[in-house]
Amino acid sequence: MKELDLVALQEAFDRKLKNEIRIEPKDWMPDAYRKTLIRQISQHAHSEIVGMLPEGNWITRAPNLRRKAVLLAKVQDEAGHGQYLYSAMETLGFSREQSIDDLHSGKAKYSSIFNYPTLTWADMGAVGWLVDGAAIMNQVPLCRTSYGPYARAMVRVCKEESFHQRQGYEIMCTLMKGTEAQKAMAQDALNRFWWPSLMMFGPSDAESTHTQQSIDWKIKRHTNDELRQMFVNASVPQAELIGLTIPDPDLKWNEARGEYDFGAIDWEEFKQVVSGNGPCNAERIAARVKAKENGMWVREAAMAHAEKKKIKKAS
Amino acid sequence: MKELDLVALQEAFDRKLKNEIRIEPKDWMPDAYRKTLIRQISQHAHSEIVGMLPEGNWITRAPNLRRKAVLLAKVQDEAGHGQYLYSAMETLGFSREQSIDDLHSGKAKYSSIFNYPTLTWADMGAVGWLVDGAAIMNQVPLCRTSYGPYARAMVRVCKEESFHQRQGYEIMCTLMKGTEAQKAMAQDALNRFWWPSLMMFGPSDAESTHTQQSIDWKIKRHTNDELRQMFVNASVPQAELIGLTIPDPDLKWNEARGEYDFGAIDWEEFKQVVSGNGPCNAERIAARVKAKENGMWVREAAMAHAEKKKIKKAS
Amino acid sequence: MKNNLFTYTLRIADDSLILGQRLSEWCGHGPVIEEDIALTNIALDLIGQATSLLEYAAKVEGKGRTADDLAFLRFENEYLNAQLIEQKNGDFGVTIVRQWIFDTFRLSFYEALQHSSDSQLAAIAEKSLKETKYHWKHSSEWMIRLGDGTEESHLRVNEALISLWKFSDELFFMDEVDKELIAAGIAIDLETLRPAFNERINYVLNEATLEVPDSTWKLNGGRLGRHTEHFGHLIAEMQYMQRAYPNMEW
Amino acid sequence: MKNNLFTYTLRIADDSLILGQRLSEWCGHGPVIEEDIALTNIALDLIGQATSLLEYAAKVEGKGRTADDLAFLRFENEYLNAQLIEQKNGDFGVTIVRQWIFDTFRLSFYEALQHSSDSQLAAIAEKSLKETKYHWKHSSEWMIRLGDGTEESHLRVNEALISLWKFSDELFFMDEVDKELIAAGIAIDLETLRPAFNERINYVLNEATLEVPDSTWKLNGGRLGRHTEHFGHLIAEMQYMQRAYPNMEW
Repeated sequence: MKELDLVALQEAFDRKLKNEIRIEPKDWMPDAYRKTLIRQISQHAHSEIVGMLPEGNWITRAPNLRRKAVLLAKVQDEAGHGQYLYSAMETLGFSREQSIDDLHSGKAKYSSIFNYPTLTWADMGAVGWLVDGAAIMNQVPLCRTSYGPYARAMVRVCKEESFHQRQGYEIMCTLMKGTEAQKAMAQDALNRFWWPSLMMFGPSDAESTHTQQSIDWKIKRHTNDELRQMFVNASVPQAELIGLTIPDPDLKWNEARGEYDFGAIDWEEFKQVVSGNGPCNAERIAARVKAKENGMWVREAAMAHAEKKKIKKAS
Repeated sequence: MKELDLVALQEAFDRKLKNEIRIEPKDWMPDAYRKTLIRQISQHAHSEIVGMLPEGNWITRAPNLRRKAVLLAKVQDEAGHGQYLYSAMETLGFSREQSIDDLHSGKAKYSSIFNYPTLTWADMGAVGWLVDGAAIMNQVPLCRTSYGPYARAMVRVCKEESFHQRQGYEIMCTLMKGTEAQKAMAQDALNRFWWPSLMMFGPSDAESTHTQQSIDWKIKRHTNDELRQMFVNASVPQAELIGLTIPDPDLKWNEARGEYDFGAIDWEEFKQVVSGNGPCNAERIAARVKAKENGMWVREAAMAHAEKKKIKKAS
Repeated sequence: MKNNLFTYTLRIADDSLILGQRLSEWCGHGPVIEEDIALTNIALDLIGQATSLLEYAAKVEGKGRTADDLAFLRFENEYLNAQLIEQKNGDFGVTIVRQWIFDTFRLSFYEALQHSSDSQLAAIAEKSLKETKYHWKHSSEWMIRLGDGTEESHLRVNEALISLWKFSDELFFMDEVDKELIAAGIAIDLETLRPAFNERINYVLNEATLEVPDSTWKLNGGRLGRHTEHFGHLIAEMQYMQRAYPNMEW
Repeated sequence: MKNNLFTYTLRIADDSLILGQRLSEWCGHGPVIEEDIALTNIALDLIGQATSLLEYAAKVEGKGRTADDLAFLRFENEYLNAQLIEQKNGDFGVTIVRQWIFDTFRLSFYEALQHSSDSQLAAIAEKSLKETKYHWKHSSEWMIRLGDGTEESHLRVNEALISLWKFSDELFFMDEVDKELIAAGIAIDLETLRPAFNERINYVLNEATLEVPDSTWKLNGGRLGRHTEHFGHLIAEMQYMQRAYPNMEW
């Protein structure tokens, strides 16, 4: 391709971004833009798939029929989200198969929150309320992201996740209206999930290597710290409303800023969890690898059968 | 070997039997006697080993610490019995390895009672009381069996099993002194284990192919039906004493015989269970085969290490 | 009659409840994402059916128990599902065979039950029939793919079929409970379902290049509350929250 | 002090209880009969230790709870065993590595605790030390056999060691609970046990041709009641009878 053409293409791309016109799969896009999207969308897809595990862990122990059904539906939605997101990623010319292999080898990441264990029923509340809440905070702006297929997938994902977030919060409300044992269970879940939820927004802006470029490309619309602050502002009153205490002694309302100040995040823990040393990293990946290995013969059978059918039809 | 020698050897063997002198591993014995013993001892050893499974199923759910410890000790004893019995069998020139392979292939049998599931805690009572009770009835006479190593193994086995039988009965007593739910649980266990326990003595004398020869050889001392009757006579008053009802409408005291009459056994069920169609046959064998397969690398490692050590010592 | 209707409804409910529970164990561990979605969806339908049926059973019983009480607070031997239902998931082939035998039965069963003279059961059956058609299509397609797929898949699904077929006859179990209700047009005479059941079984097995296993000794007991050894472990897990934290709202 | 002694005793008790529970799962499934006997025997010793310790804890607490109440009727986050203890059995190699790390710790621990100024703890430690010596010998011998056995066994046991080593540091966890009791000569300053622990670890690993894994992020939480995901399932099974049939004698 000639130098001139490239310049023209880049200009057309930049113009679209500027005019908020979506980039579509067949459009020219810079390589780095494509790579960033592949990384981000696949990471997002993996998070949905790995995210089934901590909640899947409580379906068989859900305390009543309604909660069991709601939790099943939620985990099913997550599998669905994984499916659209892999499809969106595939429009960028990267295969689901390869992407999953990268997850299993540790090359691709997923949200670090799923490396924490779900230990009680209240964790189903905390995960829905905080983890889906943080995810929405991240994702609502993505409905306006510059890449069309990703933006459209996010519209659907966000709609379902805000439903999940409400369900999670409702679990917490029910527990806080319950017995002392239930209240303690809810508080304990918040204690364990609060800080990891704040970490979900990624490193602070000062440390974040990708943020500015992603904002320029209109892949991201807010910085990590902006989103984190929005999340804190939204969550603290929700906790207070039902009598939960945020496990942060430094948390207080800053009248001047009109926002909450909050304590320092333990970035060493974040780093360790992201790099594979969290409480459940090994188990999560092992579970996914096992699912893949145990399913190998099933996928082979499906392919072999489809092949046989095709031959039969042709003859 | 000359005809004359054989006759002399047979006479010596017969004389020992007549004078209640034990046959020992190095003594001459008829082939059929050896084969019968191998079959019987290995069947008995397999029963101990397979018998660990239905009780092992409840150790993790034992209702209190004492019962958990007692049940662990019992299952450990069973493994020990398996071990002595395999050793007794090996004195007859048949390997444990081969014998276990015969179990796994279905060629060798084990007590059909272990093909019934243990469904509640009360089954730990019923199994101890009835199954170990029936085993003792069968085995006490075997302490005087004509083959020395077998007789000596049985002395130890019987001592421990009568302890197990008392523990099982004590579980039933405790349940029958308990709540309605506990009494119902005990009665339900008796209902399920009564008839299979009667079947433990094997086919009726009319149908039994091996009994007479075994009695002549002083391997067995009583016929199947004699032992079964003794068991009924012993168990019925034990049940009555604690308020349990034997699930047999035809059961009644026969004043003339001085024994209990009891109903007809469902020999079709017996035949089906012995031939592999009981509720748990497939599972029991599968569990043992899996233990063997999963343990293969461990046994290989132990052998390889022993070999290395030997070489090191020699050098 | 009220007692019989209670028992009858529980038997149907427990099949849905326990199979829903078993399928839930697959969540996040399926062979492809599409099957994580499909199996979870079937579980969801079954838990939904169980809920309607247990609500009705609770109402019929009239002792103030709720659907949740019935689902989570019975003893082992008060659950009345067929033994097939509670068998462990095994590999995907075992899960599919278990599902398919059950779906095939359920299809005929709900087709009949939607005409029950008991309007509640009829309504539940009508709604469930729609779901069951989808379940049956799904499990049948997999039977065919696995049976007529690779050599390995054929062997595996055939082995699963052999190990589970002995539980199939129990689906047709009837006793005094059914008798009176059949006379009243409420319950289904299960014997009348055999031709349609056999036809569907044979059709799919034929496509799958599989055969009905030699029928051996038939197992049963589930409808009377007698289960297999796996069942107690399933219950311990399922009941944990209600047992450890009694009398609370969730 | 009473509260601290209660907590301290529970932490010791729960290690024995939960490991005994895990080993019980092996019953009838061991690689050779001799190991069925050995693992069951160790489980039995551990349940015995747990019983003595929980009886003492119950007495110290003085609220009328029994050892069984403590064993079977606490919530998940009231169990104070180290997370190592509750890890799943895995293959025989995982079970042995878990056991061996724990036995090595316990050996030094009981050696020290037998001189505790608390005569009950000292007596339990003295008795348990005899058992632990046997357990450690057993697990160490297997470490050596598996490490210096075949290529496969070396790989497997090494993998188990890597996956479990991250839990080893928690065995040395101390907090406010220990502080006051150490000052009173009741509890052991676990830091003083490290040299003997390390020496034994290194000795056996050397014989086993294995190495101490690179130390990574250390996990903990068990001593404060924070466990791993497996734990809830273990508890659901262990507590089943006491939860489903409350307040009964067995």
